[in-house]
Amino acid sequence: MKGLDRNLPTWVNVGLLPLLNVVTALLISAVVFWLIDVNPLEAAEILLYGAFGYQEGIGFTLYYTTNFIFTGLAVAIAFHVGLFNIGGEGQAYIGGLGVGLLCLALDASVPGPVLLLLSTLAAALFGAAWAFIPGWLQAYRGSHIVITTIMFNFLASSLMVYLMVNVLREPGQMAPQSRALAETAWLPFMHDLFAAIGIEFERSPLNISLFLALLCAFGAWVFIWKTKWGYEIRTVGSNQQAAVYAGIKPARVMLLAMAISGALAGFVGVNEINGVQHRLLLDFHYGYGFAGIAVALMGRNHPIGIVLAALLFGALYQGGAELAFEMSNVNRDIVVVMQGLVILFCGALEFLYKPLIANMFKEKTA
Amino acid sequence: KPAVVYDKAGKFDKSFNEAVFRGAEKFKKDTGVEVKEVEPTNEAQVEQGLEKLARRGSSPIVAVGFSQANAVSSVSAKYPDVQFTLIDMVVDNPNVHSIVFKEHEGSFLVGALAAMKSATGKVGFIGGMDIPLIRKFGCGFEQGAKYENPKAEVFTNMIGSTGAAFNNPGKAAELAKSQFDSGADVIFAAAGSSGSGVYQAAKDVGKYAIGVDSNQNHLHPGTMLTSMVKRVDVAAYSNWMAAKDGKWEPGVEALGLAENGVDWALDEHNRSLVTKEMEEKVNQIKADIISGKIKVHDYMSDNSCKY
Amino acid sequence: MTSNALQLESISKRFGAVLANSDVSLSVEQGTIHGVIGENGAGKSTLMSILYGFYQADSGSIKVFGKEAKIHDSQDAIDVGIGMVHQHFMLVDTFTVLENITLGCEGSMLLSKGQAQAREALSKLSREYNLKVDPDALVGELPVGVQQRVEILKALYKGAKILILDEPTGVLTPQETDDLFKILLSLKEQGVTVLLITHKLKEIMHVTDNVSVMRQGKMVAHRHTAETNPEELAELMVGRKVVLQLEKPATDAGSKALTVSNLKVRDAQGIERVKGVSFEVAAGEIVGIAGVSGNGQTELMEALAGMVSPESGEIRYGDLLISADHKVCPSEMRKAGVAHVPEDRHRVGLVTSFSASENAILGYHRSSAWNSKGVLSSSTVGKHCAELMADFDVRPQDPTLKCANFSGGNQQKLILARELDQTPKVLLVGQPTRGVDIGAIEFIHQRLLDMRNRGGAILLVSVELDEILSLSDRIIVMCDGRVTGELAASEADECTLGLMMSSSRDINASEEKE
Amino acid sequence: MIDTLILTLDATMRVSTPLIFAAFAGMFSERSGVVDISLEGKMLAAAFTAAAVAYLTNSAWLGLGAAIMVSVSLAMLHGVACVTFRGNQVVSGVAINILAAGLTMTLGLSWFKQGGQTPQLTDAARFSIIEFPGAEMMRDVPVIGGIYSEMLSGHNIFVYLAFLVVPFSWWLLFRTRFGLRLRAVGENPKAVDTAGISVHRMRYAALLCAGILCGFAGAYISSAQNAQFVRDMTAGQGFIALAALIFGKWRPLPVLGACLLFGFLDAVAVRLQGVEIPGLGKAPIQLIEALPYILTVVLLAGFFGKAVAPKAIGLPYVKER
Ligand SMILES: Nc1ncnc2c1ncn2[C@@H]1O[C@H](COP(=O)(O)OP(=O)(O)OP(=O)(O)O)[C@@H](O)[C@H]1O
Ligand SMILES: Nc1ncnc2c1ncn2[C@@H]1O[C@H](COP(=O)(O)OP(=O)(O)OP(=O)(O)O)[C@@H](O)[C@H]1O
Ligand SMILES: [Mg+2]
Ligand SMILES: [Mg+2]
Repeated sequence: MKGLDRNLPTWVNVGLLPLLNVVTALLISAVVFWLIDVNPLEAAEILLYGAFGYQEGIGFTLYYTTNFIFTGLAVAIAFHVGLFNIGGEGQAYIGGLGVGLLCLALDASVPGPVLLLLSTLAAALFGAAWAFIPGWLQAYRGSHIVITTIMFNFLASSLMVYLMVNVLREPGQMAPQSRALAETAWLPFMHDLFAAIGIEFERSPLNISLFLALLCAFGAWVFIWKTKWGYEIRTVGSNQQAAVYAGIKPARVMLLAMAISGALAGFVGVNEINGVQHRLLLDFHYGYGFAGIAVALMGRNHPIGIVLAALLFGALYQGGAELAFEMSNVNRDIVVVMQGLVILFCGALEFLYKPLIANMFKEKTA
Repeated sequence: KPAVVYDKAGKFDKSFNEAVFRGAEKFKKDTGVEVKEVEPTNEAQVEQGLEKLARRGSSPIVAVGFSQANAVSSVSAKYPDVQFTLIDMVVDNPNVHSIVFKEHEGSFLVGALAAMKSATGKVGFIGGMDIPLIRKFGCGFEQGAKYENPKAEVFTNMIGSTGAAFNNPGKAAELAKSQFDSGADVIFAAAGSSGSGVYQAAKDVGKYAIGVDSNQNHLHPGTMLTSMVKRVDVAAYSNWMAAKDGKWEPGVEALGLAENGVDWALDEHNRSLVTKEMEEKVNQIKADIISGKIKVHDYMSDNSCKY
Repeated sequence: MTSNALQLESISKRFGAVLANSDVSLSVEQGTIHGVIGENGAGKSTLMSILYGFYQADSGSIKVFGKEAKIHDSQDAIDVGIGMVHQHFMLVDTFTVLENITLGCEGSMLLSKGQAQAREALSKLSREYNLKVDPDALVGELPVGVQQRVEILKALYKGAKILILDEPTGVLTPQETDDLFKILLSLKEQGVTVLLITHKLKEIMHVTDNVSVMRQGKMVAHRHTAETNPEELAELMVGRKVVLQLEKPATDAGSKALTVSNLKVRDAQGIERVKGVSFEVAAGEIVGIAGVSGNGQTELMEALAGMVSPESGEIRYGDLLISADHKVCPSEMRKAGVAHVPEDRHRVGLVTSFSASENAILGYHRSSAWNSKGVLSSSTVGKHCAELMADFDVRPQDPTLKCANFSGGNQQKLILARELDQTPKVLLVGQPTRGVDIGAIEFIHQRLLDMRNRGGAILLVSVELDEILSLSDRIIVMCDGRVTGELAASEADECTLGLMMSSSRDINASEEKE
Repeated sequence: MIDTLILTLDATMRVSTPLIFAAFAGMFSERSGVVDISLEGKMLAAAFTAAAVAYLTNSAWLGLGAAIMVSVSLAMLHGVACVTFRGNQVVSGVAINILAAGLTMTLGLSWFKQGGQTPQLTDAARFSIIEFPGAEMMRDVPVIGGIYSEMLSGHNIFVYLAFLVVPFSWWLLFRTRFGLRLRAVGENPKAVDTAGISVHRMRYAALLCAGILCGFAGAYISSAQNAQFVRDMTAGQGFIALAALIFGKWRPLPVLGACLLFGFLDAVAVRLQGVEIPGLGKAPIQLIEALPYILTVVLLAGFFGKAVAPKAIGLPYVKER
């Protein structure tokens, strides 16, 4: 296809093309809506209102955004070292397990701030461990990381169910979930924080782990582009032979990147367990890991882009829920379709419009 | 303004969510009143849905499934004027009506019937996801079979350990075939959508299967021995009706055989499979359970199936 | 006799800002060997790619055997009888010779039928042109020379009457080169027309009938080979008289900076590439390693640079010891004052997707000069890079520009600047002027000599004998992983070196059979 | 004991069938250099289509045909994304998987109003079991009878087809012009291009084969193994097939072996459930369920020999250097 090789201005590559892709994904979603007898315009309106139209909606949107920032960053960091981590799903799950185990063990004895700090560390540690093994297998045994991380997603599921059903379940409780955590293990909700300074904000699951997510995004930016470790990660990701030449050990750097990637995904556990659910339960992680791939791709693996893409996905999730709530013939799976379309057009077909745009530029300059 | 919040399996789970859905449909048909439905996809949306409904003045709000207990307990506390009905779990708030079912009693009945029908003395149970609720079904079934035939052998299998186990008829069919191969000739499936695999397998080899939750006898007349019905639809329906008539009351309702909350299904589709003698015997057992002569152990009471 | 096999009329081709071919015309007589020469980037490969349908010319026409030909893809080229042997072989390593040759013209739907015929046709071709290959050998296991033969056979099998060879001798031993030329001559006898692209004037003089010279995308001259000489051709290529005389003041060889004893190295596939090599390099001395590429120089350099660890033997830089038991990482080497300019700059020496300034610290990125608490100061790095660029005249002088956008010569200068900036005690440098234009060659050579004159030790690996001869104080010849000769530069000439470079071939061949 | 083994092998045949179809689909695709993690999605979409169309037309064969068409369309979408537009092959695969999951549910719900399931298929709309002649009579003959009547006889047509796909694929890949070119494209696309063959066309052809085979796999799952479509009913088999493909080193016989191994494990796991393992007690279902995944990880960790992928796999072909 002509034009795919042409160099285009940065604003086209990171601005115009992704925008066109999102628009295409949404247009095709509109067709799907139309297919199931839903007026796409009406749907769009409800979706937008649900996502940004009122405080609770915004709260939910940002709450989802928090998770997507974590998993999006996770995918991006691995991507920079040249690995495809599609195990964010499992790492988030196990990260939450870390939080849960720690809090269940210590919430009676350790004061709040320390407990929260420890449980954040536990999330990172558990998530990192779950990414480390596939990372190690890739770096030292050459097993395909895409396959192993998928397998580890399944394994995380089995492990969690085993623990929840047989070990951690609250006695007498029907649902496979642990006892509620003591309030010392709760992260402050945003609406409570606002209330404390006298602003009324509707209740939503949004809690201060959003700040952790933004901090992570900033940290990831510094780490990847401003530190020697990030430099090494990018070197390994771009050219392994050059990395060896530069005295970098690719296997170690890969492990480092995978561990960080897993830790970031593990933070989903902080948002979910410390922030929202306040107990350990099944499937709190569901879907965030896979969506993280799309978030990272759309964000061009750059933290700023990831935060924006995470916001888009957060809005899609919350707006989609609103849509399903308001329109009786819209079911919740439509959101999955939209998500698939966004991944398809923003990820796999990211160059769809490049030849076209490249041609337009040629005409202009010629 | 009646409403319902399904659990994460969705309203078409071929199981109790779907039963509630049927109750809602019937209610709509009978009264012409819309029932607002919410299908959450994750934990956060459960509470979001309940709260949104409560805020908009829906009442009573039926919350389906034990996993909504936490959400119901916190939302009901915040909206004391709204009536909540929780199915499959108990929440002790003044504006909550809790409905639980004695699935073990119904399972006991079909277990006994299975043992009567079995020529080999071997019967099977196939559960969906390995969670306490499903074990409760299995435990009741086993007791019933053993009650009828102390030498009966009961095979117990679970399809899987995640929610996906309720959507895996292929695996269910394999498990069923494996049990049939080992000599079982009646299998009770408590596995949501996966159950269809078991029923199909039974039909393919000409052996018997027992349906669950709703009356599934019609699926394969001739090989569906019976169904253990759990009257969630009735419970939900009568709940909305009660509210409509101003008779809604909080409290705990435990529906067993006595209350017609669980039962076994006998209709034209399985009439030919159940002899008069068997029918009488099952009904006798039913009466004995109701009268307390037969004690059915509830798995949930001590998390084990020792009886 | 004078009919033209190929006639190109005013071909032009532009890549963005680069006019790779500008109004190029060329006639090639049937049944001759026609040489095309020119500097790097002169546009030779582009022209050939147009002929073979890889690129479309922006304008111009092509006539093959007098008939206008529209060549849109390789299939069109094959159809009009053009065959091409590429610089990088287009072979499937996991296929047999026969499968490779028949790929694209298998004869029938079923392989078995077509291949039986192909086998026959092939043995006939082999006989006619004296091209011996085992049709059932796996291509990946064949030596390069034989692989090249497979490429030629492939083209002939497809009915090529015109054969294009793009820099075919770069990877061959002198022996293999001789064989190739014999083949080319016998092809000519059979009426095949050969277009030969090469940088080596000797080869042009040796086999071609006619020669065309390209410069900066233009065809600047055509000559009958018999009526020209290397000096004239060189001048035509560069556009001015070429004088490459270096001032090389005598220095006293200082203390030993590098000692290698009985070094053996295996490559990633586990094949022994360096088979027991010993030598020394003293401070203030340039030691050149001559040899055809692929004879273990790459692996030797990698081991010396700490990129792979030796199988056995020892490497000593002053106090720093490297051996199989004592592995040393390239970063430690850099700390010990050993700098390394790798021979393959694209794959090893640079991260082409990084900016120039990021590349300017590759390998030194942990240096405290621009690190504080793990954070790299981009302003310091940028300033550093700007200095390097100014010093080495890297153009364009823009530290933020992506490395891929620098020309090969400028990339090379950037690497040299980076490595020499650390005033290393020892410099390992491979192919320092490969793909670099004449002006830059002069500059680079001068810098290397400067380092030597300051008392640095340099180990130079190059396939260009001229470069070795003009720079080195001492020359070591490597062939098949062994040192086959060592002599002072003053005693060396191309002839003796060439002999040494191929000498141990036969001995090794018999050894390997044991 | 022997009987149990025969029955387990019988189950292995059934369980391996979709794996074989899918793994060979992956073989065509990946041998041509295109990574295909969308096997799962293609199977799922095909399963849905097969059940839906079979229900509506009351013909299993029409269902199969439609399933193949849908699966092929998804394969072509994959091609457009990563052959023509050089998109990332893994991402394209992920997108197709998610899209298939969402679309089957959305359309299923809106068309059949049964919670995304298709209605139960009648026998006519389903592929039925083929009994070999004399299978009933042979049943009581020890061992051979069991093997003949249980293991070999009494499967539906797909099971036999799957075992025919293996030699056929082998023949196609290694004995025909098409196969030679396809393998070459996966190893060195430039060599193919210079030989005057279109790399893109070969890759599309390979994806076409992959689409067709995934169509079979999906149709088998919903209209032969089962008698309806249920959400997410492929349950990760596409990924297991992919693992089998890698474990089998992209070669027909070893891949068949790997599929049978995974199928056998699954069949054994079904029979292992609830069985007391000496010293361990009853193995938790979660562990048994996780076994194939654990095994995959161990196998891929190269403890049983390292797999060498086709050289050009995952790389979009750029004609210009
Ligand atoms: N695909 C391309 N895109 C942009 N520019 C190109 C491309 N191919 C070649 N060029 C430019 O065209 C010019 C001619 O390149 P070409 O490869 O034909 O040179 P050459 O004479 O074969 O050189 P060498 O001796 O190094 O092989 C070079 O300056 C190069 O920059
Ligand atoms: N595909 C391409 N796209 C853009 N620019 C290119 C391309 N290929 C080559 N160039 C540009 O062409 C110039 C020379 O490239 P070329 O590869 O011919 O270098 P060289 O000096 O011949 O080095 P080498 O030693 O690698 O042959 C560089 O400026 C490079 O950026
Ligand atoms: Mg070049
Ligand atoms: Mg060239």
